[in-house]
Amino acid sequence: MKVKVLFFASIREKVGTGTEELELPVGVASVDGLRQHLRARGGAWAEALAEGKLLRSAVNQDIVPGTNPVKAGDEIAFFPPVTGG
Amino acid sequence: MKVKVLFFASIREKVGTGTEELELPVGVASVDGLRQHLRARGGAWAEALAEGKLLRSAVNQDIVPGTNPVKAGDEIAFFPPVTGG
Amino acid sequence: MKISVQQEDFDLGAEVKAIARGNPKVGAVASFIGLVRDINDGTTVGAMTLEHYPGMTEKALETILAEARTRWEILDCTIIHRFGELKPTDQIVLVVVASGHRGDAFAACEFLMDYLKTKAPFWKKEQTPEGGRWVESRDSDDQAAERWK
Amino acid sequence: MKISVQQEDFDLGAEVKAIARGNPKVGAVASFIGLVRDINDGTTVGAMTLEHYPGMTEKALETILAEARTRWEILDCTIIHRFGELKPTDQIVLVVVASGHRGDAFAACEFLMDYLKTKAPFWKKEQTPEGGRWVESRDSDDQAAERWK
Repeated sequence: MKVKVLFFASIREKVGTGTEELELPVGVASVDGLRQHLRARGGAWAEALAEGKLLRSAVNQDIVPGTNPVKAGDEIAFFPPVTGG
Repeated sequence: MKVKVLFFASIREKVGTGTEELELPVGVASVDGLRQHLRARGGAWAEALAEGKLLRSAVNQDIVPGTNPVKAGDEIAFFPPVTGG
Repeated sequence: MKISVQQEDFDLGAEVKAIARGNPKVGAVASFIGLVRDINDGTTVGAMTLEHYPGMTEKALETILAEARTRWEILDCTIIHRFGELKPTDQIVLVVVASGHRGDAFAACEFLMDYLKTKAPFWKKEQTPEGGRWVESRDSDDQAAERWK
Repeated sequence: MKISVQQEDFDLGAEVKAIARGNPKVGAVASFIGLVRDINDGTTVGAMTLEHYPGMTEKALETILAEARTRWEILDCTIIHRFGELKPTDQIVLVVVASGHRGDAFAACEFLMDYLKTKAPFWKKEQTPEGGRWVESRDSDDQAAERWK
């Protein structure tokens, strides 16, 4: 089963894509786990999602902490702190 | 020398006039003194300007306390607390 | 800066365009309209008359605005207050404040409105089914103005 | 209640008329417009692009509005936030709140704006003489939102 991963703003520009369908890797059960998995791709991914970098995440369009569980079918988004209005 | 006395809102309605030119009576030196002088006319005047009644006063278009001095040429106004907007 | 005490109605959209449009320093425009309600303190109100003290009203508004400008960044401001006969849903008062930032715009706009309700020489007489009655000064308005001290 | 995330411009006057006109319970309409300034944090800004998270943005605005309605009397409300390319003096965001009393209208309008600036998923990229730069989150905005907690 798959998850949908979205990237916005500076993260989107760095990783070069705004959306990606992904087979949820075995052992990945949280937002932080997914972030670590993506970071392991290296290069721009490692940089954009670097540990310690201030990122926000949302699961199914609700802002959640990195410890939030993820499961098949979820829409998971990574983005910088918002700067609206 | 004269003063101009103005009345607004419920005070104006009670005394039946909005403006009056008045020879400043001898011994009247403050807003409260003028109020007392007008009250001495009796009837609606005594009622509208009754002691203890919550009134505001202005001298030359500045809100002032009853102890404020008045002198010839002044524009003195009596009115209830404002209820604008 | 524009202050007007007038009998005629006003147009919020036009007033805001007039003060904000084209100045690239303006990042925030807060505005407020007060309207006549059909009920006040539980009584049905048919129409009302606003009396004011010509001359003193304008002077009071200028003083209030000058005070606001010492407290907040105000790039432009429009204050319009109507007098005369008004009926429910009619507009009574307009305050528009343009500033660089929203905090200043909101605070100045609310400050000006609080003072307009408590200090500017306007008196409201409401027509109710029982006849005309002069509106009494409200404690809640005085408290709203007090907090700026 | 109207929430719109759109590319097109909006008209304050028309929006206010649409929510306040004709309801005699409305005594107060507070509104706010945010506009693009030509300078931000000391840098000249030529144009900017607002990116948002379609779907989540509308959901966030509905949640914020529902929260505001538990706190204040809101008879009607309009929230419009634009996205896409904007240049200095363009309008970005509009919040209009109609209430019986001015205290509620002001508080709800400012509350909604604070949340729009700090919680709604919008990101601003400014074009400066040195090229594009993503605007960093501001401490002052976070503090403005904190005070409602």
